[in-house]
Amino acid sequence: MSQSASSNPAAAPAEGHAPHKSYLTDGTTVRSWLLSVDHKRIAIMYLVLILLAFLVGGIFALLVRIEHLSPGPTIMDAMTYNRVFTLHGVVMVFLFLVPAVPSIFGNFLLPIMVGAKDVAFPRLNLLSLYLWIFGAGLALWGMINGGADTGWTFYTPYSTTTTTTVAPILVGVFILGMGGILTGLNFIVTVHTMRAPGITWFKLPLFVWASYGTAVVQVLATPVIGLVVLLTAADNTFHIGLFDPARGGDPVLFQHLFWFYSHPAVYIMVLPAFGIISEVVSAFSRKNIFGYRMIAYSTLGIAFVGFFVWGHHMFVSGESTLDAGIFSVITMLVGVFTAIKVFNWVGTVYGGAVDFKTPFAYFCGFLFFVVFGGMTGTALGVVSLDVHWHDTYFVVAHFHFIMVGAAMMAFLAGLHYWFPKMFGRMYHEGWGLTGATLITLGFIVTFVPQFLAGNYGMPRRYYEYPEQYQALNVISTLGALMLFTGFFTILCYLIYALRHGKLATSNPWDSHGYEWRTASPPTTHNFDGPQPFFPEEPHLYTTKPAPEAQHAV
Amino acid sequence: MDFFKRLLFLPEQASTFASKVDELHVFVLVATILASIGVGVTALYFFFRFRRRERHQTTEYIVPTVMTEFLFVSVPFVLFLLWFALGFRDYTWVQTPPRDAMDVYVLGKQWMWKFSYPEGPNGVNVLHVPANRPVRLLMTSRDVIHSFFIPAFRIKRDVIPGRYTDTWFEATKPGTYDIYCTEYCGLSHSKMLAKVVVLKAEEYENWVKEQRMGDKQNRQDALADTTLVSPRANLAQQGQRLVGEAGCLKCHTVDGEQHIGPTFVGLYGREERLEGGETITVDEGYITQSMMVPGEHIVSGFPNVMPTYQGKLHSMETAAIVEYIKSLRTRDVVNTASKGPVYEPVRIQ
Amino acid sequence: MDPKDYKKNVAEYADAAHGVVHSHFRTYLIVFMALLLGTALTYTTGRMHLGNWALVIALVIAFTKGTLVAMYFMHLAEAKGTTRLLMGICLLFIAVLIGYVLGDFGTRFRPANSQGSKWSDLPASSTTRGESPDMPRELGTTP
Amino acid sequence: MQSETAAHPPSRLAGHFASLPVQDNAARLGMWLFLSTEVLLFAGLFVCYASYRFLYPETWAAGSRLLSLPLGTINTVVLIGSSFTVALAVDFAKQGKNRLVFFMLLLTLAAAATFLVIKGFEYSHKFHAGELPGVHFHMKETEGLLPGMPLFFSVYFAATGLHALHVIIGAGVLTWMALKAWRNHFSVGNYVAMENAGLYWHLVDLVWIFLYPLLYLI
Repeated sequence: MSQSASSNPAAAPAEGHAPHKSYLTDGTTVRSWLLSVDHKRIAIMYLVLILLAFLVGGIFALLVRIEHLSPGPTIMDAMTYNRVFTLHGVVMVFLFLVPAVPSIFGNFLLPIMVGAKDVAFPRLNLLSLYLWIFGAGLALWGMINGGADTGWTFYTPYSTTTTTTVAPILVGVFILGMGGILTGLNFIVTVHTMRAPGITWFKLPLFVWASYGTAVVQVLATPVIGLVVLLTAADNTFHIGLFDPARGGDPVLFQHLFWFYSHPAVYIMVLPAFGIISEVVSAFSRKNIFGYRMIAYSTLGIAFVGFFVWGHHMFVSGESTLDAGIFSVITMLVGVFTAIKVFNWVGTVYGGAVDFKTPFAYFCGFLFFVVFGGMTGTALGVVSLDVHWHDTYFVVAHFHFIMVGAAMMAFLAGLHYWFPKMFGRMYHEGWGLTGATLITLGFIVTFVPQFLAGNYGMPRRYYEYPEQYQALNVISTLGALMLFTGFFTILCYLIYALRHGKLATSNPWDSHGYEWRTASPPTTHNFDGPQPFFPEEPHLYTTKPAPEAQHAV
Repeated sequence: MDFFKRLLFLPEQASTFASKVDELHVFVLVATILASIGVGVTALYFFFRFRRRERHQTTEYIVPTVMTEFLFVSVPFVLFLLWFALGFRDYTWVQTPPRDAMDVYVLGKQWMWKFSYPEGPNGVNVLHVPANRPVRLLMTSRDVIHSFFIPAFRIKRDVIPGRYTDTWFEATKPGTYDIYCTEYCGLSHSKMLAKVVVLKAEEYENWVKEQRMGDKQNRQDALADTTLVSPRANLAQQGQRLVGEAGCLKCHTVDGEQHIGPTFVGLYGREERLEGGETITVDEGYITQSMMVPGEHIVSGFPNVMPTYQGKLHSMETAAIVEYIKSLRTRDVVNTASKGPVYEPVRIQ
Repeated sequence: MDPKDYKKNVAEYADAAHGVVHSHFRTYLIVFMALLLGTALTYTTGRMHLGNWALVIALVIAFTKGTLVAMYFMHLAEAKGTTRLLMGICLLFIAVLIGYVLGDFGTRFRPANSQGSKWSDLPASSTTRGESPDMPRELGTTP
Repeated sequence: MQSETAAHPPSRLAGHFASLPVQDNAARLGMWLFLSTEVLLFAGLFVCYASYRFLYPETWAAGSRLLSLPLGTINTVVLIGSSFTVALAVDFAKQGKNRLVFFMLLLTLAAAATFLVIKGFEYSHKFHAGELPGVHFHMKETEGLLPGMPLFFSVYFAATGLHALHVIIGAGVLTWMALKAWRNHFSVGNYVAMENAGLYWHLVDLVWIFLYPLLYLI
């Protein structure tokens, strides 16, 4: 098998040539980037675009927060506010959170981590990038020309009767979904067929497991939302009335179909984040993963069970009591799976040798937030309590804990962990820790008051709010400003590091992950010569003792 | 308990459901806070205890025992199942209104709440209820989905167009509490606020009496406004009343028999042969014309005896009668007041 | 990929290289005939007013036909476990989705279903019947 | 290993794959994953169908009687036949008989065209009868005016429309394969493109096998 690669003339140039160029310098024309099928270049293009989308979404978020400084109108009118929060949701969910980790880190690292030279279908990979651009462009065009005011959930019949431009944004979401499907499909096929000799399923890095689980969810859930947004766009444009109660349609059916995707989508956002954390905690504790198989299985468990719990978004929608009960009890399982992961991460640190670098700092924040955000999520699955919390700021705070506190923190952890691998340079550690501190504190100040406001009864998507909520909102806005400062700091020192950072060695963290066994930055074909052979586990930091001599806790 | 409620910013507790659910509320949130702090502090201790002391420090290979794995799974599982069981118990309770509950009809529309009571009064954006008596809300919407939320009662239910949802509560403390719309419903979503006024039983009776004495015209307007059936069906219902009041039924029947004039049943959409020999399809225009200028097109075989209703019916009433006749297009179209918890309009004395 | 699959593949390719390819013509013909038969059968039973059984029978026949296409035309019968698992999961998800949704409609508060439907006791409003396209929509929203 | 790679032109093996069997397996698995997304795309429509049939059984029964059963049945037979010819085309591609592949694909394309023409007749009839979805619905017959009737036609048009779109895409793919066969592209061991195109076409057929009884018969 290993010989076959070398027998292919296209795969690797003959021995004795000049040292292979890194993927960053192998071709410097714009064309060599835009038409590149190299998974690493595609990942970098995704990185730039998705961070731009994050910036747009972040500005919308800041506008929302500033508007809430006073109970009445502050800086914009109601219509603008409604558009701004919708666009914040749409941009953050569909343009940032869903594609961020899979498209950037997944694309960059997954092939390297399985010892492959590229993903299985490189051209489809490039196509998915262009689908992202096209979908995002269409959605942005819709936002500029009117802008939807429906909330990112597009609930009918509001979304089918509103006069704002919903249809282009829905079609944009559909196209983004197609791009996501292609990425997921690529990952699944890559993991199944392209693992290097020696890498069995249970020797895969946990990030690969997480990306694999995510890809499965992405491939199986996205088509349903694709159909739903198309039908809603058709309803909005041609009034076919499938979800329009005035024509006998059932708006609750829309919610069922919508959440059948959008609940698993939450796991699309957070599962890869769990994968990053597993890598980071093992590398910086310099220790084997405490319960490797439990984490791997719980990843699949979350991916699978995630498809059976969507109804917990609909407890007050007129859904039947029986359905609500079933959905509620299955929701508890997701909590169990997540708890397993958390315990195993903490267990990994036990007996380790912790190097408190920036990625690990993010892991600390992550650990608090994922437990709190996760358990409030399970709490929201408790039917009677959800009646009070549903559609209040409690829900807003909960999912921001998961989306920002967990997914975003893990994204930043991954960005810092793999920054030397991606760009071959080191960022400044002191600034890194400063950024992490700002983000963590800013996050707490922003979202803890929102929990309290929600508990106090403040509904979400309110342009004006009763005065009793003002104090909490002002604190939250201050936190948002702090968070913004944190992101700005990170952006500055990372951009600085791109040019002026210290040159990185191929493995600056002394990590045993497979991706650290290539150059930093990697060459175009990841590994020079034939497909490499990886005999040992990626998270193993000592030679594995015989089973009877293992230290078990 | 009080301390925790203040710590968690729980709103005032003013219904039986609130007192039922608040303990679980506090239990769940305190467990969440303790667990996250517990995990976090353990982790921080580990970070400190197992910090890297030298550059090439090696570590031991540590794996969980079966017992540890079992604990990892079972402890959260049992805790969450407990949450579920307690939560589901209370949920079924709040989903099943007691039989002796008093009904109030709630209509959400952009951007106001209307409340009507079977026994008479109604109100916009203010809901009056007696304390210590179960009140069932039957709710529907005129346009898009709204959600009816009283934080002090801990109840919430979506209000959906074209169908009815219900919820109930039993207020325990007289006072005034906020009602919010929590399902995003457009421009003035955040202004779709209302109040619920909880009165003592006798005060409530007085209030009802006062309302009944209120001027009839007001209530008739309210009737046209607050009706919960779709506006079209309602128009037909008004038409049904009007054909009696205006005297149409002296000459026209609604049971299919031909009388002095053509029967209304199946009239709409029918091809009619006129006196002059030509045919005409009965549509809205023709029916209206027949009311206003009856002699213009006489259906052959019927005498030209119908008086004009020009000036006697205003345009809404004409439209209502047309709608009623349209609703009689086939025999099997149901046009009677619906059974079940459909809203019956305020009775006019 | 697993070494086992790999060996199987190599064997298959070696076969192919030596021109040992088995034609499936007979199988296909039989399946084709069976599909036509199924179509005729479902046409006939569809014509006989069988009430509630009509749906069951039609679905059983459709599933049989679908299975034949998938198993023989699409070679799912010889496919790898992953592929079959994938298709199984798809079917499971569809079943779960339909099951939950119908379960919701069937067991929720009856008036919370569409007016005029079998699961609601309320009569339909005229627009649901599609009576009057000229009727101004009540659902105008933005001012 | 070396011998297999030598048996095929090296250009077919992409640089990042270890060997041809791996590459073909990846293509196959990729196709099946894609098919699963298609299945779930249609699943959404089947859920809409199931929901509204559950809510309005009489309307659905009445609605299916408004469709033309003969045309639907002919279309079913046509699609099943095209599935058969595609299966044969794949079989011939496996044996490297390019002429027969081309011929079979021509038959299939003819069947696809027939299907679309018949569908077009059905649609135009529906347009005239006013049996259109949603606001455009303006049927005259009184027996059809049951609650939820516009929904039946919304589901009908959405399902058959989406399916017809797939027929068109599938026909495009098969045309491409026919061109490949014309150029003697397929050979023993090099047929995975045809196989995947065939899989897609079978899926289109599979969806119709379910749509036919659901829409036309019950």
